[in-house]
Amino acid sequence: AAASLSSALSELATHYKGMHLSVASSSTLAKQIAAGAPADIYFSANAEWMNYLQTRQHIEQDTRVDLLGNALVVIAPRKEPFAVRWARDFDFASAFAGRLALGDPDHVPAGQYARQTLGKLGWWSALKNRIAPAPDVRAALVYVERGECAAGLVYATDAAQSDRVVTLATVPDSLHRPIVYPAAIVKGRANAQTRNLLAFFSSETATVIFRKHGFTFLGDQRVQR
Amino acid sequence: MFSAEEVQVLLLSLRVAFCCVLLSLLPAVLLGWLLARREFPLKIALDGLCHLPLVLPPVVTGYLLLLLFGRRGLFGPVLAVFDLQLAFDWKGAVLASAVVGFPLMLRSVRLGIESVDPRLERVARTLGAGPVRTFLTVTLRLAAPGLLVGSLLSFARSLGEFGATITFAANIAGQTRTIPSAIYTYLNQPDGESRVVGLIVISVALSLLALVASEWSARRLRST
Amino acid sequence: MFSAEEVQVLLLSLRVAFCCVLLSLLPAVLLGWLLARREFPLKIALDGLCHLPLVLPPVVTGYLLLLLFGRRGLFGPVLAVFDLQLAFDWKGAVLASAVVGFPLMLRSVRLGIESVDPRLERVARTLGAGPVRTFLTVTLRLAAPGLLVGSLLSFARSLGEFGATITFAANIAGQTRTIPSAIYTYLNQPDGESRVVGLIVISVALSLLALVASEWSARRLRST
Amino acid sequence: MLRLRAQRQLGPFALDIDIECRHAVTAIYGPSGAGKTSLLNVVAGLVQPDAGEISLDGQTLFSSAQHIDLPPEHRRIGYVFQDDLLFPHLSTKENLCYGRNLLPAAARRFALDQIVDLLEIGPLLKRRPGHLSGGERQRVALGRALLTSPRLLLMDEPLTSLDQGLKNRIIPYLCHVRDALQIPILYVSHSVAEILELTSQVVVLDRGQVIAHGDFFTIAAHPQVLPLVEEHGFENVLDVEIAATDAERGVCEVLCHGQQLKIPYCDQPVGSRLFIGIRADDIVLARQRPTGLSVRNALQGTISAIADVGGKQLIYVDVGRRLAAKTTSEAIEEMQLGIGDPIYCLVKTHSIRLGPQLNRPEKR
Amino acid sequence: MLRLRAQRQLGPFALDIDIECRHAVTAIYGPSGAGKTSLLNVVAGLVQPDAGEISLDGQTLFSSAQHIDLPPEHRRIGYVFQDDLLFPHLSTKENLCYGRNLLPAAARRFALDQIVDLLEIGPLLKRRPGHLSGGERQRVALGRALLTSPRLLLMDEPLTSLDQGLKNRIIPYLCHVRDALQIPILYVSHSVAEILELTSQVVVLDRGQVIAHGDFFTIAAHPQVLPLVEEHGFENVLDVEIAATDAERGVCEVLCHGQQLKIPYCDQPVGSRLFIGIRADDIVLARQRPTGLSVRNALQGTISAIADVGGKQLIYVDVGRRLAAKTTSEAIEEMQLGIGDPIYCLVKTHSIRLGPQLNRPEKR
Ligand SMILES: Nc1ncnc2c1ncn2[C@@H]1O[C@H](COP(=O)(O)OP(=O)(O)OP(=O)(O)O)[C@@H](O)[C@H]1O
Ligand SMILES: Nc1ncnc2c1ncn2[C@@H]1O[C@H](COP(=O)(O)OP(=O)(O)OP(=O)(O)O)[C@@H](O)[C@H]1O
Ligand SMILES: [Mg+2]
Ligand SMILES: [Mg+2]
Repeated sequence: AAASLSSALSELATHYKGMHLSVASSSTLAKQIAAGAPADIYFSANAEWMNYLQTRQHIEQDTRVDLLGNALVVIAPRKEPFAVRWARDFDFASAFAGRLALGDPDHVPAGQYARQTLGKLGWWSALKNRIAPAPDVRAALVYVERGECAAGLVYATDAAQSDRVVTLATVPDSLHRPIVYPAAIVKGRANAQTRNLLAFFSSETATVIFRKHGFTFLGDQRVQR
Repeated sequence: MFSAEEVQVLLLSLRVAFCCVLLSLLPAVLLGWLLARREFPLKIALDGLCHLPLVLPPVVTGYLLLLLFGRRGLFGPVLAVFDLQLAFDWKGAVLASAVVGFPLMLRSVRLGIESVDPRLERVARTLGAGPVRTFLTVTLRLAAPGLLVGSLLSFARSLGEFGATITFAANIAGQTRTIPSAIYTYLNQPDGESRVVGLIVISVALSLLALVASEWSARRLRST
Repeated sequence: MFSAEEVQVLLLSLRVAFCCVLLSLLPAVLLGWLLARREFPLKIALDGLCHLPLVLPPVVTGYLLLLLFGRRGLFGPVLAVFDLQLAFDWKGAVLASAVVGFPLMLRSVRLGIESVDPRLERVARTLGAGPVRTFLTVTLRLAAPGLLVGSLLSFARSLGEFGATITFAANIAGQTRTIPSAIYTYLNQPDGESRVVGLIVISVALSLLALVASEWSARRLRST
Repeated sequence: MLRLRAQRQLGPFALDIDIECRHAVTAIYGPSGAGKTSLLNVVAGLVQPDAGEISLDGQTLFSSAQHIDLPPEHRRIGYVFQDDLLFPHLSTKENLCYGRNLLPAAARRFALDQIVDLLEIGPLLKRRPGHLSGGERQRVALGRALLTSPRLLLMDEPLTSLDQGLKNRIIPYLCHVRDALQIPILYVSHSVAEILELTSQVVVLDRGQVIAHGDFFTIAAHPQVLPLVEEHGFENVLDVEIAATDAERGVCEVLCHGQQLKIPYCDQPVGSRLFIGIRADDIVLARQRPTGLSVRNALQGTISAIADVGGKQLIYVDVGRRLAAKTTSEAIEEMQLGIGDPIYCLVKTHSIRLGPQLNRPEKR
Repeated sequence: MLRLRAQRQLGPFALDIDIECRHAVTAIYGPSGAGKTSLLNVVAGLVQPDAGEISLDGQTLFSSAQHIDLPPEHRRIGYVFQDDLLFPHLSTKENLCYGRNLLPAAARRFALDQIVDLLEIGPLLKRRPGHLSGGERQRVALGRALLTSPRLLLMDEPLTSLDQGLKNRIIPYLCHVRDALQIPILYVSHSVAEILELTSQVVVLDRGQVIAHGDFFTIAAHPQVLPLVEEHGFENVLDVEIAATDAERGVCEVLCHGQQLKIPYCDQPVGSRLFIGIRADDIVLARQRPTGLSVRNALQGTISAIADVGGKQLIYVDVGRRLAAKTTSEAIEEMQLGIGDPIYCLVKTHSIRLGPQLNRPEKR
């Protein structure tokens, strides 16, 4: 499973015997699966890498499910909050000094959502040269925690983990593509056991835990492509 | 003091690091001697190949290992014959960290061998020792400080290796989760920071221990 | 042949790697000498400290650098006095890869210094050379193969360093995006693989070049 | 027997040797940089000749024609290097035993204790070379080579840093090695005294070439050998036969070209033949057989030549063999010496040096 | 003047020295492992004494009491090491110039060319030590130390691997260094011949202690010095005054306790005093002043003692100073020699060795 899911999933593991977690970035996991990793279920932090495996026929297509959702929030160091309004006329760039921490928009999904948001609001061009593109959301969070950056755009789940940042505002869903965490059974691994495990992720127990960690539960709406 | 999980991670890391040193020592000694004392065509190519894992980001090394030694990799069928599974196994973690640490080991060993006065090797020959015995009792023994440094570097690098390991051997709790992988995992957990600190303390302590051991051996080696 | 972006990445990487070697050489020489030739309390602690970046996963090193040299870091105020911004700057990339490569540099330099016959230093003293001159003209000169290897390792490590750099200096295209950061970026893009290959080829070529240069200098140094 | 024909270029220096050593000990002599060490290196197999052939007791060690090059460890040649080159990581004892331990017990011809005692290195056995003095290191290196029980010993100035006392104890042992153990030796030395205690067979090298080879006293006339001879003051050498020995008085009576001589005592049976050396300085010339003098020996002869050698007057007297006596020009004037004059050569017994034996089985 | 009082423990070995060297050259003599090199190391500042005091020409170099320890580079002491210890990374020329280049031009007392010529190392200037022979390396090391123009030279067996020819050329140069440049020398050597060409002042070490110190001929009776004296055959030493010189004939006439002697030529003014050495072997005893003999010198005296030394007969003759003459017991019987008998000691001019001068300003 993707690293950002690790805490929720390790908690789940205590409720489900025989579940082994392998934690890495979504891209690493996807490539491992492509190389024949003996994994049963791939739980990605974004749709792109799931698509990557899907087009290469490495997953059981019909088992793909967008299990979780997440939200993007604006954060600032705890003692330096500022106000944010989601409007084109708001001068976000002048609202804070220094850099804006976000996941590297070139490859980190959170960063891509952030860029979309900023673009839609027309803030991007003013901030383009002031971003601090972090290798992952965690790092972006740390930049803000440490005060290296006066503001950041990260997942709500990550922001909730830190008491050294304040969440200033949640980005409306309409400003970016939906944030989803798809899961699927790896090709050739579909059997009662794995289906059972995948089903468990939608169980009551799981939902509670996922929610506790800040995710939104998207239920079992299958995504067809 | 530590949770069972942390102890497991620690023991695995130790095992991986030890095996990593053991695995690289012999090839490093052979290649080190070859590069230090022999001239042959394509020497620079071999030399370059040995330095590759240093230049490539470890993640790339991991992918390359996956391409070579994965189940669907180039040598996958060969490994299958021996029923040897490397990828996603702790043995894979050994291989990954050995490969990544190999240039360090090799360079130190080579530096050690190069600093041995070749005249002493000739003396051993006139005393009746063949080339192999001479190599073992004179060259290697006098290059021992280099071997020691090489082993230490390789050991420490293995303790800290993450990119290639997580890519090639994955990060499966209890199976391939070494200290750095665990640190990575915990960094992604809200309550992980204290555990990260614990792990860092462990690995620093381990490497200090290794360092003390190596300094002690070096002192014994050098005592004249 | 290469895109403008790739050329930019390449030049930046080269600059970072060169500066990294330059930055670490002097401290490595001083510390190497201290560790090789002097006894002092807490020596082992200093030694251990120097090995830390090897043991710690580079990402952790990156975080630690942020703690120390970030704007709000321990030395942040000091850096501010000199108007020096390291985090999110190419200078930070230099610092990060220098720190990560430092143990390699230090160990090689130390190995080189340890292999110098101290009697030759005494000879220089009787010939009227003070300790500093002796160190420069005899010890360092005879340890030069070690320095060379250290520089090569540090250079190569810098070309391949990624975890600490990307954490400390981030991955700002045109400013702190070095070859490994670029590779990482492309690796994390589902369609990036072909661009990765090009970058790998570049860095392999670079390191081969560095290797050839170092072997050539080593040969000149050793020529007797 | 060592047969050596070898050419080898070392930078600007060309070694070009062609010798045969039939004798138990052959001394290699020559100025610094003449190629002595290079020669030994070639014999030991450490330096490969560009061309040539080396054989020892009939076994080919090297042959460029036949593409033979026996590696050093199979040549069974012991080598005492000019620099001691002890193993710095081994104790004295381990250094001594390095080669010895590689031998089957039956092939060991020296006892460790014996060598340790001879070289007086007992207290050093546990120390590493870094803690030894120069002479101590040299002795350990000597012992290390001996203990390999080689079939040929190469010794490159093995006694230079030793005091006279040690030399006096070690050289007889080398004679023992040579005679009793029948191990032939190639011996590089600048000290003629040392050389002559071991052998009279000398190879003189200069600029990589053999310029003289043979008995020290017969090649003495060679301009490069002369300075040595002069150094040692051995301008005259005679072969004599022992006629009677008197251990108590410490003298031997010998016959020298029909005339009687008394020489210092040597423990050889009557009838054995040996060389004796007399310095030109030590000969006193007399018109008549003298009386009331403490001189024991008076060889009768005739003056065959008078030469002025660098300000010194050399009088050559034929006493069955040519003897050179040194004197001042004043004495020549005063005594009115002329060619053809009958003359007595007075030599004190203790001025006569014993040289190597003639009847020793030197050929192998 | 060098004042040296030092104790130092080296493993099991204890160095404990207390000497004063007032002479231009002081030779350090002693068996292997006696502590000669350690002594030089202490003087050079390479080994710190555990306790003691060292001063040179009044300047304190080391004092444990005053906590002074001048670093080697400030002592201005040149050191020729026992192992050559050339810098392997420098060419011969660079090795030679290493110390010299650190001197201000005015302080340089040797010309590079001059040293290169003397040591015959011209063709080696561009080569690195790895490509030199043992003797070549030794010469370069010697040159390197000389070129630092030190105010004291320490030489640890500096000529061991050199041939006699080279030694004969280098030693006079060292005498020149000693006399003309007034650079004092501490000279370690096992060769008495070498020592005596430079000085008669000897410090004899054994097991780290000074067992004798002073004039070679006066300490000759010491049981540890005797073997040296014997080796050199210098049982007798006389101080004489030059009365006349004859370069053409190669002789000098000297006065020795009122009697005339002819000795080999030496280039000293009339009236200067020097030591001469005569070996007991070289003295012929005669009842009457002989005629018809080539012997130039007859010292008149009376027999003061007859001693049997290890089978050899020593006759002591008082000629104003006691001379020892060696002879056989047969000769004593035949000549009926007895104590108190008047006797002539015959010595050939060329058997007399010239020793050090007496009136040379040796004190500094
Ligand atoms: N570092 C050391 N540790 C222990 N013993 C030592 C050390 N250095 C020297 N010695 C001992 O001290 C003694 C004196 O050594 P030194 O080198 O002064 O002798 P030396 O008179 O120069 O002898 P040589 O003529 O053989 O060169 C030797 O017995 C040697 O073994
Ligand atoms: N590797 C080399 N390259 C160039 N010249 C060399 C090399 N080795 C030796 N020589 C030269 O060859 C000559 C002979 O050297 P060698 O060591 O045989 O002399 P040697 O007779 O042993 O002299 P010594 O009495 O000084 O030890 C010397 O002039 C030396 O400079
Ligand atoms: Mg030689
Ligand atoms: Mg010594």
